Amino acid sequence: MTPKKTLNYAYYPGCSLHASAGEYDLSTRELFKKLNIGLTEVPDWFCCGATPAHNVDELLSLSLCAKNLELAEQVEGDLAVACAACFSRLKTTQHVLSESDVKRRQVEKAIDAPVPLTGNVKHLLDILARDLGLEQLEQAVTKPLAGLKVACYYGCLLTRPTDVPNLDCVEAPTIMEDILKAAGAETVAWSHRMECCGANFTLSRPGVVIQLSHAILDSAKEAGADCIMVACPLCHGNLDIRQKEIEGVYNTEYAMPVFYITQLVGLATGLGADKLGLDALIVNPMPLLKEKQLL
Amino acid sequence: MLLSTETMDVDFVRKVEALSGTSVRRCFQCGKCSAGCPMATFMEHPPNRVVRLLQLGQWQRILAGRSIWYCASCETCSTRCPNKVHLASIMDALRKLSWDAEGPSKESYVQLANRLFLQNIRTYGRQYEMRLAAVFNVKSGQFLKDLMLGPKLISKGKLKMFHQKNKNMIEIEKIFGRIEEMRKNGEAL
Amino acid sequence: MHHTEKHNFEPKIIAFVCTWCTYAGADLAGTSRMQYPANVRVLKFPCTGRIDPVFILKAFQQGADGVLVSGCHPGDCHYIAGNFHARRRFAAFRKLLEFVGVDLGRLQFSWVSAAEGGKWVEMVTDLTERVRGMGPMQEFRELALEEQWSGAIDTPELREAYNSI
Amino acid sequence: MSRIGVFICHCGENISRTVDVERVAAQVGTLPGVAFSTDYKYMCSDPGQGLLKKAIQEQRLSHVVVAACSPRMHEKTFRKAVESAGLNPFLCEMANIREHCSWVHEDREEATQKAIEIVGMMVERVKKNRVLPTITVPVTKRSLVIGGGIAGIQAALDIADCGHEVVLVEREPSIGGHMAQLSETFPTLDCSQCIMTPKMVDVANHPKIKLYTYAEIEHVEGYIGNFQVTVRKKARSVDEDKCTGCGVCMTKCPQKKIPNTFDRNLGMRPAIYVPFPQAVPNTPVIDRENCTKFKTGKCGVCQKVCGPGAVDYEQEDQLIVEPVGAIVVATGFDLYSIEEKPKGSPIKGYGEFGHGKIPDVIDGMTFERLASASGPTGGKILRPSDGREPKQIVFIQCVGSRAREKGISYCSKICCMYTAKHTMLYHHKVHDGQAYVFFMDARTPGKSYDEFWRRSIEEEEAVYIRGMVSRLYQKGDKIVVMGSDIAVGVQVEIEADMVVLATAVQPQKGADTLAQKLGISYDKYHFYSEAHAKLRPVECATAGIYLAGACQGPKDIPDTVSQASAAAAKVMTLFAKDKLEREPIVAKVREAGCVGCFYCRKVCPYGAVEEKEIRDRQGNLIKVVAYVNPGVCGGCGTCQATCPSKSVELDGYTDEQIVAMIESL
Repeated sequence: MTPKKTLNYAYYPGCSLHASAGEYDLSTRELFKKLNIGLTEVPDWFCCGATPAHNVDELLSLSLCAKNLELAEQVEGDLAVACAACFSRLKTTQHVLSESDVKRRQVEKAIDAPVPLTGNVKHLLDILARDLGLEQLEQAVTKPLAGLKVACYYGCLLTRPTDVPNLDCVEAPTIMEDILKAAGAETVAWSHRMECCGANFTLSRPGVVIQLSHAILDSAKEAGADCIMVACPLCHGNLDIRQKEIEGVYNTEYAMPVFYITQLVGLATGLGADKLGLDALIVNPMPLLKEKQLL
Repeated sequence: MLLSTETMDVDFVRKVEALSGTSVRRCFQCGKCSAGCPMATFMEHPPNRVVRLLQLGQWQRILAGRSIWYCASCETCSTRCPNKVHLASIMDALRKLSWDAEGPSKESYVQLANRLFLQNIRTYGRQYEMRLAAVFNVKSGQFLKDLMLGPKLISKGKLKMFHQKNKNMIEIEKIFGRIEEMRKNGEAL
Repeated sequence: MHHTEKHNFEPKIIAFVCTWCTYAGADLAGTSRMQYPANVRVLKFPCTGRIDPVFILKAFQQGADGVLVSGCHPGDCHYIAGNFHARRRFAAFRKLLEFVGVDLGRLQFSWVSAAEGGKWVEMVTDLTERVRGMGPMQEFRELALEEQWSGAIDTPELREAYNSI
Repeated sequence: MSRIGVFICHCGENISRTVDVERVAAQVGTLPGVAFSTDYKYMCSDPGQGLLKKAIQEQRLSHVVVAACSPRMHEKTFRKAVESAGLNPFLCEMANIREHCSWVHEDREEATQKAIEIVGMMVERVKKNRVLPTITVPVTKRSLVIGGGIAGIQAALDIADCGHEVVLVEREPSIGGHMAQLSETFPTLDCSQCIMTPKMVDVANHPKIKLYTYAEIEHVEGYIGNFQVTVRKKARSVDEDKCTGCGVCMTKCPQKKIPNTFDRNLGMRPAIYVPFPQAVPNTPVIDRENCTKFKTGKCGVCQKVCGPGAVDYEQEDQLIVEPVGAIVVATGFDLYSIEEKPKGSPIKGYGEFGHGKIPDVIDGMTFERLASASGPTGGKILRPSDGREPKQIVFIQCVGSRAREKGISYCSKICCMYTAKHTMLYHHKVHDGQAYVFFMDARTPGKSYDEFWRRSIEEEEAVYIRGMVSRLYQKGDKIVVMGSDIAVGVQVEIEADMVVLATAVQPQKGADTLAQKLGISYDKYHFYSEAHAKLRPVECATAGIYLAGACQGPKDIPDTVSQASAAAAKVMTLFAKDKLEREPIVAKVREAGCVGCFYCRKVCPYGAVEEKEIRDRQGNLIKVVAYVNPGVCGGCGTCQATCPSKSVELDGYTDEQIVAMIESL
């Protein structure tokens, strides 16, 4: 199934996809290959600074992102970003620097180059739902995820704040649900899809993470979801890697697999478990996938 | 609290406004930020009170506490503020100014994690999670923290034993250097 | 208590004001018995929108050393929007005047409401002092002569050329 | 040659203390054209005016300058005096040597010199003054009232009771407006319908009121005293003269599942309907969009059952031209909704409150319908989702209002009070229920208002929480309210059965298009602008058009009724004269010079500039020039300063007059 138009992107994986979220990177590359979308990794990209940088040093954060935007100019095509935090930082940088001349001049001095403010920065969701289009996506689906009840988790940074990422409605986004519906899955309505998981504190204050992520897992379970789907390695880290720990603290059991969007869409397009890095998930998804006859 | 032109530090407020690009005076204390803040229960001053203290020029009271370090940067406050006060940016500015004032806060773990994160960028260009976690545990004296997670993550290939070094490392060092230079010359806050 | 000292140069200031705000503001300065230099002569207009920039030129030509234009605050115009038109017009006019070489220090635009007697006094005093420091306005008096010269069609050649157009 | 008389006033000692009045009189007397000059102790006094009149007649004066106080003080006085002496009043000018001279200077020499110059300036000016005839326009003593809510009804009744004919135009099928929807009203808790419906009936029965319902303003032409208004009377499909209001058509209509907008969609109505039982007129209308007959051509039940044969499917819109002299605009308000707004809209909805998709999150007006004895629940407070009685109810104030993020910065003024009322009504009806109110500040200025609010807390046991709500979400059959109490500094979570939002007051939909038809101005929210915020609060800057009620800004009922009566009084003031006199300070076009660029029309704040065709004797068009309608011109003179060919002139402030003043200096 080839898309009518050829799509090619510069690709900014971000640090996590080269480490703890390797399966997100793998499944992204495999899915895009399958969908005939070109991805060329930006050479020698840097860390975007993520939350810790803008937390204490906005100028540094803006400069790091600006440098990455400049590096991305070398590769043709819009910039595709997988990680919600990187996406948020790059978009914020463009927004802040186009609003403030003072800050733009400071950043240009820091990176010793003009900042490209007009280049399109796109999250994978945007590429799948809009550039490729839901219709094309639906056509690429060979193994619909029938019967799988998914809780789509947006977290904080994909849509907030107003007018910055402009990915979807800040309070009631549907882009993840739209994609999953195209992949044949069922999505559940649940209350905590945009509540914070506390990613910033995963290292320093794991207690915070456990409390916040517990509420999210609880809400997904209450809504009758079989699994959660995310589009951010940090959310994934908290909901998947720490799930066992949370179960222990609250004396409960979720056994709620947490997939990356590319893994679920990949499954629907017929990619195998090995190409999606399903074995790298901490909460074992195999029983669920077998039960739903998706593998 | 004694209020006078001497005890209200307006200059500090102006600095916050310059850094954050948002007005502090505009806040009319509706409390919507505090209502939706996922971290409010961890803070001694809920978000609206942080702004209120700032309006009164009482920055010492803010910086001495934990509140700013317990902000998760989730942007819920900024998104829902009826008055377009970008509170998340104010929080960023306050943390920056706290560091400039040698960090008088009670909260040290979050600050430590932030410091190590930035050091990692300066040294390696990218994050190196294994080292970040290990050094954090050593420095914070929590040697056994998350010990149970380690082997599992390594077996799943999630913690790389070797870091990826960036070929353009000189560039990163230059950016850090130029920013320091600009600050020294008073060209940036 | 106001200036009893005598100066070598007493500038002539002409003020073009609207009747609803600034004229009333000047009246209020009077009823409040505020004091200010006697150099200003006030010309009343219905609205700043009525003030043609030509009047300003004319004033300078007639020997004014400083000109003040003042009306209602933007948004408060008695005639809905006259002062907005005036503001646009004078913004362009200032540039023109600057281009011609008039020191813009001699020309002041401002908004004085009917409640701002104090502001009126302050403004008149400041402008008078400032213009006093700048000395008499010379440029336009010469211009007046020039204009008369170019205006007259007093030679047969000129008359012929004029008629042929 | 002019014979100018100059009269210098001492104003007791107010002028003469610092100004040497005799010297001024002597000096000015030598000016060319001055035939007479004198000074007198009190020019404005009876003897002073007598002196003036005597001098005019004895000295055969052609113009007069009175040097005294500010013209804002006594210009009218002296012009009247001059007129009574047989001169045109506009040949008299005042030189202000008090406020602008004697009171603000101490130095006698300086002040005297300045006074001489001021008087000299006015002498030069007055020489150029022309005789200006007073402009009179006839007045059509009928008035149009747009909008049949409480504001329009009040204004119409007041004007009609004064004996003048009123044309009342209402967009909906019945008059009554929002007030007819309310349950009880603050601060007295009297039943809204009980006080409203008699007034509606009065309108219907008033011999001087011509009522058009289900009608809109199509077109407005003319100016003060002489408007021509075209009214579009939409096809009702029921002949008002034949219909007896028996209601059989409504009971027999097979299509009964149309949401009743009057009941905020809580109940259903048939396709042929009256909005509510007390409607005036009590003539049904066919909702053509939802009627089976109009959609498919099959049905026609209502026509068959109608005894008098009033149902008429062929009826068409009618255009009616009404000549009126004054217009009262009373189009009222609309409620903001939290629903998602179209992309690019300056007003945004509330995604955090569910974009209006949570069924038991309702707005204040819906609560009014629930609480109304004639409402869809018969006055019982029941949840729209399952019809159960809510035991925990949360009210949230300032939804949309004071929220610049959502596109509205203003306070809607009435919500604090009606929410307090709602908590009371709730407590009266659900004794074991608990009401919570999230608020920022309670704004209760008004007679007995604050006491009313306090009563809702102290006696009716509403729990007021100072803080806002971040988010609402459905959890089972409850609505989770995530709020905060900033006094305590804690987050507050309430699992509510029902949530009532005090949504913002906005101008009526289409307020801007109506304003454009009328030529009146409006603010960025589309509230209509009054001529002066303090001193002319019910008049538009466009002469002959008056404002009443919430179309000008959020208002409660007492304020609305007061303003409506005030607007009516303004109309009656206008109608008190047969002809309208106005100051002749108006712009005139010199047609020979006008090139028809119409820059003047672009800058005219009053829309007074019209096109005029100049034709030769054969009737061939020579050119189109500007014409300033003297009835509409406000006299600001912006056109004159703008005109590139100097072909328009403002009487009383001509270039000649002003240049003469400048040249005198």
